[in-house]
Amino acid sequence: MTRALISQGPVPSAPLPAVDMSTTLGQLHLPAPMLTASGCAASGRELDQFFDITTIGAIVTKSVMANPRSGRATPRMAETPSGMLNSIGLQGPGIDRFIEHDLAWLEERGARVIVSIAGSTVDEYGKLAARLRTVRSVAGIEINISCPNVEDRGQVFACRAGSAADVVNAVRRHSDPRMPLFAKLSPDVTDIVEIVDAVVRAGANGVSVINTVLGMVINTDTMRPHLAGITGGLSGPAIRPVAVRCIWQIRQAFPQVPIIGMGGVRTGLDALEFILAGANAVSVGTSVFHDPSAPARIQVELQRALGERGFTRLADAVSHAHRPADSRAEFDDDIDFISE
Amino acid sequence: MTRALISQGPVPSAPLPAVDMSTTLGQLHLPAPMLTASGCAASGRELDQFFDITTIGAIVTKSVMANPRSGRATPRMAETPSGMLNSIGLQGPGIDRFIEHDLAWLEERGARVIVSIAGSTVDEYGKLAARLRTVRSVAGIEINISCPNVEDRGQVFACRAGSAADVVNAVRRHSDPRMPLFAKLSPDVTDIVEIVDAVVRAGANGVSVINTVLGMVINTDTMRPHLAGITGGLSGPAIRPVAVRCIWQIRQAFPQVPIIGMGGVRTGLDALEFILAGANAVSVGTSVFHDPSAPARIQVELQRALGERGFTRLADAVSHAHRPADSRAEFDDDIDFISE
Amino acid sequence: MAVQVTGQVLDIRRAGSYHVLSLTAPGITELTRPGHFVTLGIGGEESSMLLRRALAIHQVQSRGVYGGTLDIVIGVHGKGTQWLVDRRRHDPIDIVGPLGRPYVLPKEAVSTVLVGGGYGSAPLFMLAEQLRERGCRVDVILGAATEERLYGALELKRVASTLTITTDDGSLGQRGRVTDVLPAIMDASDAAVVYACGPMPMLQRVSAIATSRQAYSQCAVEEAMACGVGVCMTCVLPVIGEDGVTRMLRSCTEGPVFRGDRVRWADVGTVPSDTLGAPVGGGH
Amino acid sequence: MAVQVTGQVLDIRRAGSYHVLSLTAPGITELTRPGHFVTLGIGGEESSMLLRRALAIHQVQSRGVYGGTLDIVIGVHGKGTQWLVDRRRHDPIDIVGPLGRPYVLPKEAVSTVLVGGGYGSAPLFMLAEQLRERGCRVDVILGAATEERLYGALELKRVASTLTITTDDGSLGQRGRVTDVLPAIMDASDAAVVYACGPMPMLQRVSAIATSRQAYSQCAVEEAMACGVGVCMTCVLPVIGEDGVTRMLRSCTEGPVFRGDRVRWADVGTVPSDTLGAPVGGGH
Ligand SMILES: Cc1cc2nc3c(=O)[nH]c(=O)nc-3n(C[C@H](O)[C@H](O)[C@H](O)COP(=O)(O)OP(=O)(O)OC[C@H]3O[C@@H](n4cnc5c(N)ncnc54)[C@H](O)[C@@H]3O)c2cc1C
Ligand SMILES: Cc1cc2nc3c(=O)[nH]c(=O)nc-3n(C[C@H](O)[C@H](O)[C@H](O)COP(=O)(O)OP(=O)(O)OC[C@H]3O[C@@H](n4cnc5c(N)ncnc54)[C@H](O)[C@@H]3O)c2cc1C
Ligand SMILES: Cc1cc2nc3c(=O)[nH]c(=O)nc-3n(C[C@H](O)[C@H](O)[C@H](O)COP(=O)(O)O)c2cc1C
Ligand SMILES: Cc1cc2nc3c(=O)[nH]c(=O)nc-3n(C[C@H](O)[C@H](O)[C@H](O)COP(=O)(O)O)c2cc1C
Ligand code: FES
Ligand code: FES
Repeated sequence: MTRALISQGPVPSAPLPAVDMSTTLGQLHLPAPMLTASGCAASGRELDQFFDITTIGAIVTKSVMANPRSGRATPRMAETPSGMLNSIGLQGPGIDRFIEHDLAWLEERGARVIVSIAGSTVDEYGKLAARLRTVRSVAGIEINISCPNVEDRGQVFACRAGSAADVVNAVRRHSDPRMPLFAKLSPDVTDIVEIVDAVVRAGANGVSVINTVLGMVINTDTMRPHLAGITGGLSGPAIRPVAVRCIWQIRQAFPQVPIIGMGGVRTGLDALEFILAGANAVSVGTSVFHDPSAPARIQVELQRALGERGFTRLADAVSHAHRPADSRAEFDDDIDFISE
Repeated sequence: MTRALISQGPVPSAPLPAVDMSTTLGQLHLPAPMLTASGCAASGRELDQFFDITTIGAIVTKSVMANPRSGRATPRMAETPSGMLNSIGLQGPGIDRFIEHDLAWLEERGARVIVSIAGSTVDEYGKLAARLRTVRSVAGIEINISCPNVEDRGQVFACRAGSAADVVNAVRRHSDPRMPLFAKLSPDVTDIVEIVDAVVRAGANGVSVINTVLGMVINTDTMRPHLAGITGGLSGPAIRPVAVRCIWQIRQAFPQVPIIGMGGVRTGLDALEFILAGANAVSVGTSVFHDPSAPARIQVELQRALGERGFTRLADAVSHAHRPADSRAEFDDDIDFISE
Repeated sequence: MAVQVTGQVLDIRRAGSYHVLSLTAPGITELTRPGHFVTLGIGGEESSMLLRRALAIHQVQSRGVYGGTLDIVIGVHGKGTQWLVDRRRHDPIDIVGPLGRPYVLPKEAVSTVLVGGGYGSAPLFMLAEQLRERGCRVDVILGAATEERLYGALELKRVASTLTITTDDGSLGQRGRVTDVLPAIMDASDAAVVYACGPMPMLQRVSAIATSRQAYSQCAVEEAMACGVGVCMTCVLPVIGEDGVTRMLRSCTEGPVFRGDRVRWADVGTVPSDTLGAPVGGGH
Repeated sequence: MAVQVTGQVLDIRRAGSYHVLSLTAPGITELTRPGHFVTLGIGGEESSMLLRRALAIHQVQSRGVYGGTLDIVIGVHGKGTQWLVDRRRHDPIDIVGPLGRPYVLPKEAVSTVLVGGGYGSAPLFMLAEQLRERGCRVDVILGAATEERLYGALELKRVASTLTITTDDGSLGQRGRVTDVLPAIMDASDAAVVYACGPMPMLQRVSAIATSRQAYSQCAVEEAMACGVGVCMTCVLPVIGEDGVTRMLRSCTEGPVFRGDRVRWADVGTVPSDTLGAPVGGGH
């Protein structure tokens, strides 16, 4: 029964162990590892009533496009087992109003901000980057390349190494050279390592994985697709093993590339799993809908979990699951066998 | 509370509506649409104590290889939110003992059988097909191409159109020309329609979708991958929206290709969802572990759901969600608005 | 301002085909105004149901030993509402609220008509009381498919100037719909505002009737919500702004109560082509 | 032969750090033999926990008003066992059983030693009774980390010829491990069979001690199981067959009770290279 209290917010029950929670994503240094996932926190304002948004690593804002955008028709979501589908269609105010309204508020509030951008053409991405160049308060840019390319039969940029690289290239060219850029990748590809290779070569400083998995629900009453957009993106704990696998594969192939991990993180142990697999920072998306204080709560739970495992620095836990096997320590024949 | 009784087995509470449940998969006619998913029912014997295995469409047997195979080390599984990961490594007795022991029993028992085969080389698939040519009781062959190709750096056959087609080609050449062949596809590809195109051209009579989604779990106690095999296959309701999407995409592209659908089916309404999306038959995998009578129970629930929706033939419901929009019937302004 | 608290089930009782759930909700009740809603976490920690369920706040008691309690009226719809009505006394429930924009109350003591469809009567109780406190005339119309799907007629009768009931099957009150009787009731009291809560098609007609009589309408809509707090953009519908521009507004934060004449009822479920940022050509 | 039934919680009570759950289980109890186990569905219909949990059958009562009831002893391990111990009287639970191969009983009235680690004592009660009925001498050794992790010492004392207790911390009985006392107890009774249930390392040593004394050992193992009925191949361990060939055997259907001298204890968790069909070179 008392276990349900875990969702009560970030109030720790015992003193928190001293753990240096700061993290480094290439040139970007953050005092804490938890971020909001793009599209699951708007621009942070609504969540600020549930937890102090300056205590987490950064707010990653909803992907913004060049112009205002209505998004898709409803229904835009469906609940699925341990997950949900969404098909929002990138509703948003457009970059100008976003800067004036949302970014200004975030700056005043003192939150660190990673701005997520999205485009329908390579050119649009470039323009967005150029526009953001004038704004001081941007700590980093997340390039959401899981968008249909209107110039290529709606092919999603993230699904081909070439188009993914084109987008990153355009953003790199129009951004301040010191601006940290993270390419946000789709798991719906045959070989995610190949895509990472392409975006890193094109100038991404790191990657964000994973975006949603393409899914669909048929409404058994209307006997038609439930979402107005027909297909949608699957998110939530259901896809967590897919996210962990992607992070692991990328870390195996690229020991140094900064990784922002996301996909179904709900608890501090989930976040730890991502960090052990190779994530340098962890975003919380769908779990915010379940528990609006999730990012702050998870950050506290993570700190506790790290302390319990003897870590004094979060950075030491990053990629720890890749360490070489040490059979002696783990298969010790002399362990206390009646531990039950 | 009484809802929990749903898992009590296939005993119907009210008389079943009369629905012709037979289905057609190319040349293969089955009296009923529910199958067991390969690897989740062994060869049917163990489940026969929970339901009469001759009442469902067919038993799809665990993928068999040419030689006996030990499978991987343990742990071979991890529970995940609304799903599980497995990494069995195709443990099995080899084709000879399988024919003598398992197929013989199934034949005597009077069950319809689809034999799933797996190989490490294109040649192995061909040999398996040739060996099965001598066996009378095989109603169809499911070609599990989600196996690493030892001749191509462990690349999974199903992940490239070329290697997928090579396997199907080999099986086609060595099989009786009338033997129905189903290529079992992996969802872990950028474009599943391209793979379907390749396997159908290579001689598959239909496709089975989906095999498991590649995933991973890190054990936060040992801080290492939980599975001995490191990565594993994600199955269960968590992946259902991915399965529905794959079936939908394939049916959109190929109005006639027979589809065996699977991935997280737990109830009759789930099965209906697959059928509406385009599946001609539906396999039940992981749900069997939750409820060993699931295939028969779901078949009864499906029949009831079809009857409630006015269907007298299952065949009429196949692909029904693709029917052209009929706005009048659905957005009738004159509906009874206080229906609550 | 909304808060997140762990409440406790105080009581759960049947009322016709509905259930009334009483919860402790310290910190929420004090802030509640008529038309606010809460979202409840469903199924416990290991639930496969990730999304919270939105429910209108029916009544609040701010004082007492429990330091603030609230009632909600639940019509079982699917597995989440089923789980809620299966709760027992003392079970914990995670509550977020109060959420949304409440009903706007008139500054003057005008005549009002309140229209509730099914469990849509739930938020009208607090509203009726507060309107009466302001000296407003309050005529209430409740409608449902059948008698047992009416909620709270007796209690509302006490606070209302008149209560009119309609049922589709005539099992109680007048056979027909709330909108059959609304025009006459509005005319009789010369109503200036109509407050409504119920299914979308009802709201659409109520709003049209009010507008045709130069009255305001305040309609509480019910759109599927993933977050309930304004961060996900799932709960939108096309609404015309003061500037005459149609936007897809979030019903969780910019609603659930909207001015009826602003909502493009006929276009709900679509993105009208003149919406700000609407897809051009092939769509998004 | 196993069946699937919906049982009901009759009672749930604490015993040290364990919980004893009594369930109605019509149709299962009649078939149960010592060493059998059941699997229970967890979390209800909308649970995110898909897999059933395996639990040894502790006691069965075949007659009585409930038409067959069974007891299981639960040590809370994670979220599934936590859910089980949170059940209340009359809650339904989906049960499959009896499953697995039970302990093999000796044909003659030989001396036996029963060794239980922690909740591993649970299946030994029925076993002890049936061995006594056959005229066997039954010496029992129970061990645990600490006193409260011992289960059922008092009850077992009644049926055992001798009962020896060890705890790692010396809080009850002898400080140390069951295997510290096993040799002397075997020697005293000239034991022909050792029956054991407990953690893998304990089973490994019990088996080695028994073998070194030319006694049989019957060990109930605990491997993670996805299906519990033999269809998934997750629960395997390397076991040497009568033909001398090592195979990966399913502990749910070919176990959970194995002859201790057949199990390759040191290799559990691996596939020894001489296993039938073991990977050659790069692995599977
Ligand atoms: C602002 C608001 C106030 C509401 N007030 C009440 C109330 O006072 N009493 C009451 O009984 N119900 C009310 N509802 C409707 C209630 O939220 C749904 O009946 C409930 O979410 C259904 O959940 P379920 O799990 O039972 O159904 P399912 O169909 O299994 O739910 C699946 C998903 O769809 C969503 N969903 C399904 N139907 C609706 C719906 N009608 N509205 C919104 N989301 C839906 C669910 O939230 C869930 O995410 C209100 C809804 C909103 C938006
Ligand atoms: C044949 C057999 C008999 C058993 N008898 C008993 C008994 O009498 N009393 C008792 O308390 N426990 C018994 N266990 C262990 C019991 O099954 C686990 O403690 C339980 O499955 C843990 O579930 P959880 O959700 O609490 O833990 P979690 O760690 O959350 O479980 C996650 C997954 O791992 C599996 N798992 C975790 N630990 C074990 C384990 N030790 N053995 C098998 N599967 C595990 C779970 O079944 C589940 O699928 C037995 C196990 C087996 C195989
Ligand atoms: C409602 C919703 C909206 C989303 N919008 C965006 C978006 O605008 N840009 C983006 O890059 N990702 C978006 N995502 C994806 C999330 O940022 C995240 O990658 C994904 O949901 C997996 O994480 P989660 O399981 O924690 O939600 C959205 C996800 C959801 C559920
Ligand atoms: C334990 C386990 C073993 C499996 N073994 C096989 C196999 O041998 N061959 C195969 O084609 N698919 C195998 N699968 C995949 C299933 O047949 C099925 O495609 C997948 O699990 C999705 O369906 P489900 O969610 O209903 O389980 C296995 C799945 C599981 C869980
Ligand atoms: S429900 Fe998320 S924005 Fe309204
Ligand atoms: S648990 Fe499935 S075969 Fe043993």
